[in-house]
Amino acid sequence: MAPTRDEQHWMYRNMVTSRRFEETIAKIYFEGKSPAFNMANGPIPGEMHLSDGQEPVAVGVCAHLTPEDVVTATHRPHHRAIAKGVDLDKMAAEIFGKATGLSGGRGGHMHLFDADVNFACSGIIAQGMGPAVGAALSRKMQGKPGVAVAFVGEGAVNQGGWHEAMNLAAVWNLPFVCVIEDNAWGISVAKSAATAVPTNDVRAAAYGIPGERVEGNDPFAIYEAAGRAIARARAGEGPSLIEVETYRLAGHFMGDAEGYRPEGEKDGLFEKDPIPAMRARLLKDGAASEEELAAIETESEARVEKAIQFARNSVDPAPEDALTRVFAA
Amino acid sequence: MAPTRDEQHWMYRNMVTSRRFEETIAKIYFEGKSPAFNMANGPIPGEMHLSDGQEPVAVGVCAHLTPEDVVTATHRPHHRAIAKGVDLDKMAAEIFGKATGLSGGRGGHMHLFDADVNFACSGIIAQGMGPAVGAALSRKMQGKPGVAVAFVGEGAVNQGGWHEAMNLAAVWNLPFVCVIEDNAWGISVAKSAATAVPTNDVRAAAYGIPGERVEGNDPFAIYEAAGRAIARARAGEGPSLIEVETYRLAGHFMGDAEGYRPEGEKDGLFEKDPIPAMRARLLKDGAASEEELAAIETESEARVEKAIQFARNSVDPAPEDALTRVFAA
Amino acid sequence: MTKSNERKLTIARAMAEATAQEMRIDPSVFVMGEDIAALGGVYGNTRGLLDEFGAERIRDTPISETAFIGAAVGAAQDGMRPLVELMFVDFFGVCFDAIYNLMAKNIYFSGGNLKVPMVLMTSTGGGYSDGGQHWQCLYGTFAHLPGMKVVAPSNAYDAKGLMTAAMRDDSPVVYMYHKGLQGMGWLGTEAGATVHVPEESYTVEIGKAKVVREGRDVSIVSVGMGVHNALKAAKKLEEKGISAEVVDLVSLVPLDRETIRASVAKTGRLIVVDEDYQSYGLSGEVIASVTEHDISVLKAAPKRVAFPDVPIPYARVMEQFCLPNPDKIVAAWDEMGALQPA
Amino acid sequence: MTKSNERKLTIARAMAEATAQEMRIDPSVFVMGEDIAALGGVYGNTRGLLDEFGAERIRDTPISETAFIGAAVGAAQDGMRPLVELMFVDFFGVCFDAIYNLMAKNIYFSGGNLKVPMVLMTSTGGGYSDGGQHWQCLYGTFAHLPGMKVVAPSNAYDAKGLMTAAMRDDSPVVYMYHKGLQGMGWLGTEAGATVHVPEESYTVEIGKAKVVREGRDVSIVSVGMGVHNALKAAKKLEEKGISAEVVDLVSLVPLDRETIRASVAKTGRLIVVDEDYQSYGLSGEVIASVTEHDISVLKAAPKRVAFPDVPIPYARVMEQFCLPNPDKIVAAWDEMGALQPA
Ligand SMILES: Cc1ncc(C[n+]2csc(CCOP(=O)(O)OP(=O)(O)O)c2C)c(N)n1
Ligand SMILES: Cc1ncc(C[n+]2csc(CCOP(=O)(O)OP(=O)(O)O)c2C)c(N)n1
Ligand SMILES: [Mg+2]
Ligand SMILES: [Mg+2]
Repeated sequence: MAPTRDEQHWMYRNMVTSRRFEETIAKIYFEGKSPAFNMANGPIPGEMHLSDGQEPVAVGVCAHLTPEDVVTATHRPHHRAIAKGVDLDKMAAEIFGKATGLSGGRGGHMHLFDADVNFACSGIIAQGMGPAVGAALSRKMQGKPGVAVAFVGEGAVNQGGWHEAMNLAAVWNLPFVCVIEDNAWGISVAKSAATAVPTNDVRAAAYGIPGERVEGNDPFAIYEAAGRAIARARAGEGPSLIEVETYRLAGHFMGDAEGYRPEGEKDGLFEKDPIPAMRARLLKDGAASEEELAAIETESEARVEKAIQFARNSVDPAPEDALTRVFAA
Repeated sequence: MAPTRDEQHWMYRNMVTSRRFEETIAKIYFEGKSPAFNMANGPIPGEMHLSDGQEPVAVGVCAHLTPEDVVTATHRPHHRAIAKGVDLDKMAAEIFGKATGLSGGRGGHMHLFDADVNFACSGIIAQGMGPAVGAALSRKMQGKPGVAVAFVGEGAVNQGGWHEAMNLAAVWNLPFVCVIEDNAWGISVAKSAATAVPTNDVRAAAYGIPGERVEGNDPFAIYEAAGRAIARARAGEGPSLIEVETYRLAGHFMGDAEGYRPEGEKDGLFEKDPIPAMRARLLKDGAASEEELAAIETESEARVEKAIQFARNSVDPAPEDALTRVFAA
Repeated sequence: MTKSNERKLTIARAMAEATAQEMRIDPSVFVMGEDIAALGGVYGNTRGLLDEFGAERIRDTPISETAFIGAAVGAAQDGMRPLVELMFVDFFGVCFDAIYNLMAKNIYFSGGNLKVPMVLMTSTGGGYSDGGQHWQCLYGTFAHLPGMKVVAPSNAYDAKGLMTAAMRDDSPVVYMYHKGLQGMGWLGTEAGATVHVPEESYTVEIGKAKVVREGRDVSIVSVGMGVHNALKAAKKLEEKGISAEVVDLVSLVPLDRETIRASVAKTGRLIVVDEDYQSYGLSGEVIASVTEHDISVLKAAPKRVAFPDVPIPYARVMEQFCLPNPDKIVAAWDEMGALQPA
Repeated sequence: MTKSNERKLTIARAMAEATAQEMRIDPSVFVMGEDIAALGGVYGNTRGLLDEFGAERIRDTPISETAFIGAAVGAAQDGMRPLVELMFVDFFGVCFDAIYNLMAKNIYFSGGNLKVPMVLMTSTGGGYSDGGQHWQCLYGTFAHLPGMKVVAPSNAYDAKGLMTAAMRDDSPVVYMYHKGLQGMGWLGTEAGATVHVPEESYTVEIGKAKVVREGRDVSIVSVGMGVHNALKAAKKLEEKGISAEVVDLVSLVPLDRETIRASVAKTGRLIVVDEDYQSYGLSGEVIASVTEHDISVLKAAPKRVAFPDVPIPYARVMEQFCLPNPDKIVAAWDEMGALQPA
């Protein structure tokens, strides 16, 4: 089932928003960090993991989700958060460590939590899996609608927690989908050096559930595979697993020189940038006019601009508020 | 490849030794524990997990191993220890908590370590996997002969550590075999309630390695499957996985009333006791005479008797020796 | 002091009763863990629940602690109130990320926008020769890390009230029960733990210590099984004419430093009894909490009677050598006398 | 005091140098962990090793800490001497069983018949806004549990010598290096950690603390980054005419209580500085170690300057509010004065 025209526009819009957001973040990230690059400095301190190139996965999956559905993400959360509908102003403010941020600056870039749209993260590899499975269990027990999707990297699939959660979701037949973003690298370690099988869709057999592999970082193909898996979950038919080939256009984190990449690999990737590709395709298919695309782009940029301004203009948290919100109010 | 006549005798001898050993342990375990059953009392305190019924797995696998090969076992270690050639006197003394035990009483029944035959345990589910894989790595790196076998229960296969170790062994192509003893139960939880697939051999596909399932708790079939896997490992062709259907004739631990078992299940099991079955088969096949079998039985009993006497006659450790051997000498 | 209308319960039954009462009034409560359904929990604390509430709400799990504790976090964030069991605290090593990095921190990471109303119950302690991977206490390990409340009842009354309080708390609570206090005969059991328990539901405040015996000469501070050792030691000391006060911490987090300090301010002497490993744990924290506050109240150097810094040995004679007991507490008093400043 | 022939190294380079020197003389040494080969370790401590020793001995692993740390235990028991990296100490929650139940206990469980000569190196600490799952210290967590030696260098000289000593030890050693001391500019770095390091191989004794600054009025005891904060505070106190002694613990297990006690016996006052969470950890243990030994030496109640018992906040202002720093140490001194017994 192909995405509708509206869905295609939605997907393009969210891809562009995510990219513009990260481009802006990337620029600001270097403020205060020169001449000497020191992560601790500037308006956006700490590690920064960008998702440039991986946007198709987020939008292809989240096109099927509503706010009541649950998503968990990883250390690389922006594209997923944006596609899931996390408040962009508060998200930007969180990344700036401001009082108006999603958690008032307590969480930061790797810990984006938005209860309004059921979005959560963990910076520990594969540790978004358990909570997503638990949310799926909760919906099933409460008889409430909603599926849970855990996004993980291909490197996470070798982590014990991944396996346990897949088995649990399967044995309890929960409305859960695991989406593996295979960007071929776990920091500097190539998938082939870490994973005993070439593609992780075959690992679905270990849980008696459907597994699919989507090649080519293609938003439409992702949309279709995700649609099948999510429909299955909604129908009470249990979990599935999807592995998507995608590309990490940025380094693992900002500051990563990527000396470990084989010569030339990176250049090839930029040619496959999914955003221009989707743009061209929408035009070619007649799914959007140049004007419509330009409007989407302008609107996305404006949204990003607004969020960044909101973040910049927000105040710092009171230092001593560090001691609050450890326990529920 | 079927076991030779000698191997068949060896297998029967070790099955009988294990069974007699455990029968004796079981009897002594209740000494000092009546009228009120209190685990802490008697010459053998603590939890006690017997392997009655599972002996075929240990002997079918260990028939292919030499002392230089490495075995790791679990909370249910006796049959594997005996088949691997762990010193029975010291093992009995360890279970009695005596100074002459394998570790001078520090380890106990769930922590049998015999460096002479490369045997180790962990009482934590699936945590024998990593050390076995590491031993396999060590042999490969040192260019020394030897394979490593990790025995686990079917319940352990749902533990994250199991998955990680399988992947690591496969991606590094190590001389490792995982043997899953499927006794259908993890304490009171049936395999079907815990494991998303009916048989775990299919999980080999997740690591791109061979997986086999052996039905019927048949020592000969186990011998053959293990022979293939171990030969493969010795030849440098990498790891494999074998799941063996077996039966837990005892409770999970001594004192377990097994109220969770479906009515009548247990009776059926006793009819399938593998020791009388193997005895009958050896006679039928002409692989052993009644006299030979009787001799094996007498000899096994004597060996057990001697070990138990050794244990009983040994002295307690000095209490303050609890504080020693924390670090290497 | 036994009254005829007293209803004595074991801790195991008190825990199960509190759970059942909450489950009756709150459909969002459910229980999950290994062997908690048909078996009723290895330590009896979920006995009877499967029959009353069925397999949907009393869920046996695979041996997958990372997954099911992580799942409890996700369910708790989604409106449920899971009571989840880690069968032995010793197994925390296979699943601690789900506990200390998810369960304990997600409220904070969400800036308080999420609640994580879950209880992690886990068995601790021993002294029944279960060896080095099966009867640690690990109080210090759990109490050291922020974001979890930690309770450890010494008797059935507190066990029931703490369980109810924990289940009603919107923050994660680690509920550490002691195997030797459960009232399971096969583990040996401390008779003093089986006490009168009211039938109706009630709570015991989390974060409040109790003076369970008043005294003048020394404060013996402990938790769980240690409280019973302390009470026995106090009797022995009484025979020598020494009046010992016993403080049951009840909760490790929040730690009720006021009650500890008030007791020591009165007695001038402190002995901490801890079945957990001695260094970097509970015993050091209690001593530091007193001494950093005011050293002038102390008439002697404080003492600890704790498990030495070695893995738990299996052999009974070694194991008992390591465990705290009343005699060691009395001996600590004796040494303390000698160390009194002139 | 800089001599012209001094060869200053960062801790990262000192660690790599020690490792390379051991690998040259001992073929059983190998390194494994995530991103330790081509990348040279996220914190630079394995840089250059892949080129010299190749991918067999410098092994990148899958993201499978339980498996590869467990594998290191198995290899160590089988004649190898693995140096294994847990990239951030914060990740211990996914693999702690392999660490504390296998690595730390197998010597004991084997009654000393096995050696487990392995080093687990892991990055700790921060202050660079990496949030609540990426820069904990967890000193107390590791030091509380028996069977592992635990070291934490504050400078490159000790870093090299401790690494060599750890690699030669037949028992497991946890080697906790601090990100802020690594000499990686992108983390900001403490200049005082980059010191003269002899080219030749040498060892620094595990279990021996160092008095890194002599003083008369107060003992400031710390480890890792805290030592630099203590030294800076000592300078500030000097300006006020107060003479502070600084003790660098160097090792947390074994803990050199003698040196701590001797220092406090001399100065009569104790401030413990700890970047780890305050309660149930290092700060309490140091205070208890002093006070249980002899309270008469103390002229004032001991003080701690530690990370409060909250998850680590991301926002810089909150983060810095929580971190120990020289000013807080000076403030502790000031408060201490007021608390002096009459
Ligand atoms: C348990 C754990 N181990 C290691 C890390 C450090 N780490 C952060 S990201 C990363 C690589 C993850 O690779 P992948 O899952 O493919 O995700 P990607 O970064 O490619 O999005 C690693 C090893 C971690 N956060 N958690
Ligand atoms: C990590 C962990 N979780 C739980 C346990 C408690 N436990 C001990 S044995 C057991 C059942 C194991 O089942 P299986 O792996 O099938 O082995 P079996 O007992 O049948 O031999 C459980 C849950 C444990 N020892 N370790
Ligand atoms: Mg990746
Ligand atoms: Mg089983």
